[in-house]
Amino acid sequence: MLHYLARRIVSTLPILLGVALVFFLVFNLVGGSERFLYNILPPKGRTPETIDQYREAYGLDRPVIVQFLDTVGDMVTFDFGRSESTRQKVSYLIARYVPASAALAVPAFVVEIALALALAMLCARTRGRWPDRLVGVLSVAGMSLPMLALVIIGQRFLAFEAGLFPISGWTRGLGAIRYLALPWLLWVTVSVGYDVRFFRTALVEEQGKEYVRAALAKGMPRRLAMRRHVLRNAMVPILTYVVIQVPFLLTGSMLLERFFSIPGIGELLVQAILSYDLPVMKATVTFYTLFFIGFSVLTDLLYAAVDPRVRLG
Amino acid sequence: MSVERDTASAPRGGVPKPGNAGPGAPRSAAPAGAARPLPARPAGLAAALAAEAPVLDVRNLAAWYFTDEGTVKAVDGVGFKLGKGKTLGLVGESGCGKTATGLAVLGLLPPPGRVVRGEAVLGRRDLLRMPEADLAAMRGRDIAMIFQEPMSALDPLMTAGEQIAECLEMHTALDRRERAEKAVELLASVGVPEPALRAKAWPHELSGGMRQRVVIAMALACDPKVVIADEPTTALDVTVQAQILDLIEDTQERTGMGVILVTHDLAAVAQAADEVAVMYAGVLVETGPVKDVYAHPAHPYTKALLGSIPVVGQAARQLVTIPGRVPNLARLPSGCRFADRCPLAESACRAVEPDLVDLGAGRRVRCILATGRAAR
Amino acid sequence: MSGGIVDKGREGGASAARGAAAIGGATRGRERGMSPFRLSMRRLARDRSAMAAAAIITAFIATALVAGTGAFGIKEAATVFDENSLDTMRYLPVGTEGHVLGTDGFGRDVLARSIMGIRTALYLGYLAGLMTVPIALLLGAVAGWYGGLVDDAVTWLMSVVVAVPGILLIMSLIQIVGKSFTTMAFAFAVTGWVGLARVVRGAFLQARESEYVLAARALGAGDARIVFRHVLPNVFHFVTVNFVLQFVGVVKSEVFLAFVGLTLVGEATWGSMIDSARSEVSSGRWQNLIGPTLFMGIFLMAMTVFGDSLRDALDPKLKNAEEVRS
Amino acid sequence: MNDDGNGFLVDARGLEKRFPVKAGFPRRTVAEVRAVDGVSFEVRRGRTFGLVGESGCGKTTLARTMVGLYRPTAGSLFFDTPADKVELVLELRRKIAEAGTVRGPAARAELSGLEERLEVLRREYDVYSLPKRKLAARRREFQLVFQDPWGSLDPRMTVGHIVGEGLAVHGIGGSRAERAALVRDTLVSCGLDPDAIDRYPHEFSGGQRQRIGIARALALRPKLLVLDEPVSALDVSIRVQILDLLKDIKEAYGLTYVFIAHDLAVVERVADEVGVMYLGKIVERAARADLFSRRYHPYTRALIDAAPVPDPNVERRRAPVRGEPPSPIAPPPGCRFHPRCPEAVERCRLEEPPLAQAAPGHYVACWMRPPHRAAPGADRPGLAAAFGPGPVVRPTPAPGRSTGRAGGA
Repeated sequence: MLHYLARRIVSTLPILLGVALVFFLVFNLVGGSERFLYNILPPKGRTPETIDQYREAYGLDRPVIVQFLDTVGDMVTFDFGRSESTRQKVSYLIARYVPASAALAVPAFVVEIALALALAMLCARTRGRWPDRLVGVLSVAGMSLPMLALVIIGQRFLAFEAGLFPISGWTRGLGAIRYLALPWLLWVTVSVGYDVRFFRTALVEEQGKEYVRAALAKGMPRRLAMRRHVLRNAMVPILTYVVIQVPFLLTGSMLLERFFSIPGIGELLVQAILSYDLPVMKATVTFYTLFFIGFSVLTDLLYAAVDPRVRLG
Repeated sequence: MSVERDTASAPRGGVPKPGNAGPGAPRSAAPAGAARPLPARPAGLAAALAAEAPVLDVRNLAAWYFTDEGTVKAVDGVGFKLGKGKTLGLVGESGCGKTATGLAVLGLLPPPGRVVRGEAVLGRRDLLRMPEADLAAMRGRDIAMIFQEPMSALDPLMTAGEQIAECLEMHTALDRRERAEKAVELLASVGVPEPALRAKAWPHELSGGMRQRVVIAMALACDPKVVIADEPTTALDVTVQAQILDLIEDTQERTGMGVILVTHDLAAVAQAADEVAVMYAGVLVETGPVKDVYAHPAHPYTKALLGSIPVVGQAARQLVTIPGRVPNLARLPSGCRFADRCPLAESACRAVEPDLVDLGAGRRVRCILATGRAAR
Repeated sequence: MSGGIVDKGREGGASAARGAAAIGGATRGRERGMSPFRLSMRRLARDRSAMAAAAIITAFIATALVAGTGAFGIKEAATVFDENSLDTMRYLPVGTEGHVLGTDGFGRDVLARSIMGIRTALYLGYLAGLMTVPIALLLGAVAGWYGGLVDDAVTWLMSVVVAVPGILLIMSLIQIVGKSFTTMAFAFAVTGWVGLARVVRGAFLQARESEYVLAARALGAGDARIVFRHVLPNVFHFVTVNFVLQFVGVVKSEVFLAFVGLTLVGEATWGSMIDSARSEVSSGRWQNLIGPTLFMGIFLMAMTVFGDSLRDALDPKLKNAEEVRS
Repeated sequence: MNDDGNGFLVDARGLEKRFPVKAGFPRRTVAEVRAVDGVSFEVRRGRTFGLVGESGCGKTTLARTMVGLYRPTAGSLFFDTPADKVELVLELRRKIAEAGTVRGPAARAELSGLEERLEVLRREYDVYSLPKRKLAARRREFQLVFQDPWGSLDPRMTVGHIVGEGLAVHGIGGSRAERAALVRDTLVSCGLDPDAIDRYPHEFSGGQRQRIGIARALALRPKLLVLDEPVSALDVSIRVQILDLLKDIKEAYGLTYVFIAHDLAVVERVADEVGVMYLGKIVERAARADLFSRRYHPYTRALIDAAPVPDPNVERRRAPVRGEPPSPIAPPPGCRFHPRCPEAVERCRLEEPPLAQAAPGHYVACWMRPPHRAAPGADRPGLAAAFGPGPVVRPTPAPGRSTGRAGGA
């Protein structure tokens, strides 16, 4: 098991290297170019001297290889220096902003997946009848509406008009739930449609398998067969899907955090983008990438736990 | 019992439309207008003759698939009786409806297939008109199934032992440990070497023959009265086929279960079955004791089929060629379904579909040429 | 299945011919058979919700095309500031005569702008698809067909692209090249090709081992012939369905980009309209939200429904996987 | 049948095909599937060589290797090669092997000379050593018919394109119209309506699809057809049609067949010579009548005994052997059949028996059979009674096993 984990982690190294290459391309080669810096520096600072200073400050004037190794080094040590705008250490910033993001994304994501699974089970069981069709129509509708519009409408009606939730804001500790409730609700509403459709397909396909029929032939009630055989076997495609969704958590949290003034990584990234705060951008994106890769490794372990055909070691 | 009016009694139009009821419901939704054969058995002499009541009595069963391309009448009026401890060979080529018959009896026909009429009486209860929960309680305990592809019939995420134990879990009060022990016993009884070890094995770790033994152990776990074996040997090698047929025969001797051997292999039926029912394009064309039917096949299809099998050591014998192919079940020809391939067909064969006529001695045949015009 | 072909046996050929006549019925004679593609299209044509969706999509496209020519003054109403309304009448509410969906802060007609938004959506979605498909096809095909090191390299590239948050690539590309619809489409293509490429790779891997490809090889057919004659036609439906799905994704992503301030200011895009509604709803002005959301919702719903039906029609295995077992 | 005395069309020598099993990160070969493990046989012109075996014995791999779909790990396939050239090649090989043991510069020079000569011959005659273009051109001479009539036809091509593809590839038939005429001809020869040319595979039944598959191979007018289980995916009533068709076109086009099947009864009907395969090896090979009457190898015997007889009056024999064929990844040491063999002795576990001549033209790989031991019928009369009469005499049907029954229809 440990051996497998170690090997699996080693196997992510080439991918990490590739990611470093992408970052290097985006941030150093392009991000360090004259035209680019000219574009993003504040108007009054747009002199050749300030650009040179900027470059020097971030080592963008050094040989390409050194810059690349720097990028790799930054990623490995997770040390990206200080924020351009607040002069705080980036690692400190990340550490400070992670909890809010986690508080928003983790429960929302878990509820989203769980709810989607429940609905998909309902659909698979009532295939072709009205509950299935209703959920299907609602899913398509949910998928087709822009998240931003739903967020605006939700905030306006549920928070402002009805006063069910605070309009926006943040606090430390458990009190944050008050502020998170509406974003959670919106998150789940917006994303559950995709999931239901995918899960339903996976479940329906599994449902038609011969071993499900064999289980029924043993006298197993359909509900139990659904849980024990269909759901478990559908877990492999479902897990794969869940991993693929992880990078999109960033998009979701960027929008919701900004909108509801939640001090999370997404908000940090938006601010960094708007002010072209290079160290913070690098750090945030690296954080997400590492998170994603870690999650993939974890999922591989889960595969092995679910499916005996996936061999460990 | 002279003529069992099997198919002719079902009006073509009196079928519930697809879609107005879910796949689970319509088992009981046979058209009110459809005249079914009287369920009451003839009293007196006939009853005395039928000394032993059949364990499974299937009458006038019809199971259709309602597809976008049309209604596929996979099973269109099939009836047979299975005696206690007997084996009935249900033979036919692919697409003749033999598998659908087995699934319909168990209520496991996948959508868009549905049972549109008929009865399957097991222990005085009609399986086709039973609430789902009651049927579930009977499946596995009273009537079980052996599946064709042992690999796909086993859940890849569960050990062999667990899957056998599931059947016990449904129908017995045994606790987890007792079930596991019983599963090992069952594995031993189906001839799996090192059963305790194999009980912990995953399906992908087992060989084809071992898997089929596990599937059989699954079916036998609760000593069912009837086992429907759907092509249990087709996916296996010849040398392993013989082992599996041995196993089914031995088990039957031990437990006295009735077996429906669904197969395309006439040789397997010859050697393992007491009775044979030959299906063609959704209907039975000939039934009777195996020895009689094989010695003197009455239906031209049975005759041709028997003549088309190559046998080792008989290479000099000219094989019979059956021209053409099985008709499309969504667009059946009028008259006898075999007429277009039958070397003896006359114009009368294409006019009216013949009934399944009793020839005496337990034999029935659906052919006007075999029964003579007088019998109609 | 309908065969008018005489399955001639050695004996009883005549009766077999009769049989074929009876079975084949109307399809006999010297007539071309139906290709699987035509069968799919026939299935699609029979699907009522698909046809309804197709009608909506057609109507949207037609409207956008007509509006683009400047007919009915839609283009003008969508872009030209209303000098008169600049001070007092800036926002006309929904339901105003002459402006069914009201006007925005510059006196531009929201309905007209929403219609012009279709053009943007179509342009973006189409362009992104047009750029994605060749990338995905090429990389997926090469990986699946050659396997080995090539496959490893492509798989590695896919893992990297998936691991980097797409939004980063999109945003940086737009920052680098400058805001334009072409850049946006390209950015979507760069991040969006992986899904299709994976499917294509799988299809090629499978096709490489399929018996009909082996058969073509046994006949002596070369790689090019096999790929273009036998394998590519069989990934066609993945491409089509993916195109539709990506279209939906791109149109939705544009809204997000507008939110981050990366869409084209001044152009009539649904994203920028909804984004400006963000600050307007607090003062009770809903037109910029209602218009584009309605248009986008209906359009994308139609696309999704059509995409589903298309997939079912092109690949009946999915829908009727367990059909007819007897 | 018609032995025209033209000698061998196919001469396979020591064919071997192994598939690597790759796993892990980075990927490496962790095991090998020894699908075909040293198979040699010859097929006379105009004859049918039948190959029988259970699943996993390597018969499909052998078929595909024979038509050049797989590159063998070792071995040569001489196709349509004069016998003297084959002999020459074999002799050269022997000499090279001998010369390899001798040291010294002279021997080395001789060795390289021999190798050069061998290489020239191989490049000329060994199918697998042919340069790519030559191989491509020769492909039309040997064609393969697949088992699965569903998977082997491209669903998106018309029958005309499927059958005509080989013609197009090899540039046969010049114009489109000529090619179409050729395709129609071939379709008719295969018992299909020539109008099928514009139809798609999904419009045909399994039997008709198999005819299309045969037509595709036949369109190139090959000399050899390798038939990989051509009837086992078909319904019983269709099988005879296809077997008849194969017989007809064989006569009409002067074909030679390698007929692969798992069903002994079918092979007995079509083959002139039969090879029995077990786990990648041929364990018994003989003329048909010899093989079926002598049944030397215990495995052959088991296969014949296991085949059920469609006659309820014949008492079914109990399963003749235990267990199943082991995995070709890890074949057992010694004789590969020994774990299942009812006659296995110590030697079978340790030493692999060679394929040796047990009787004229009859080769067996078994320590318990001639030439290593006397035939079982000779010293064990009980067995002879149980397994049928001794050599040469054709088996007479057991009493009660009615032969002519149900014959005519």
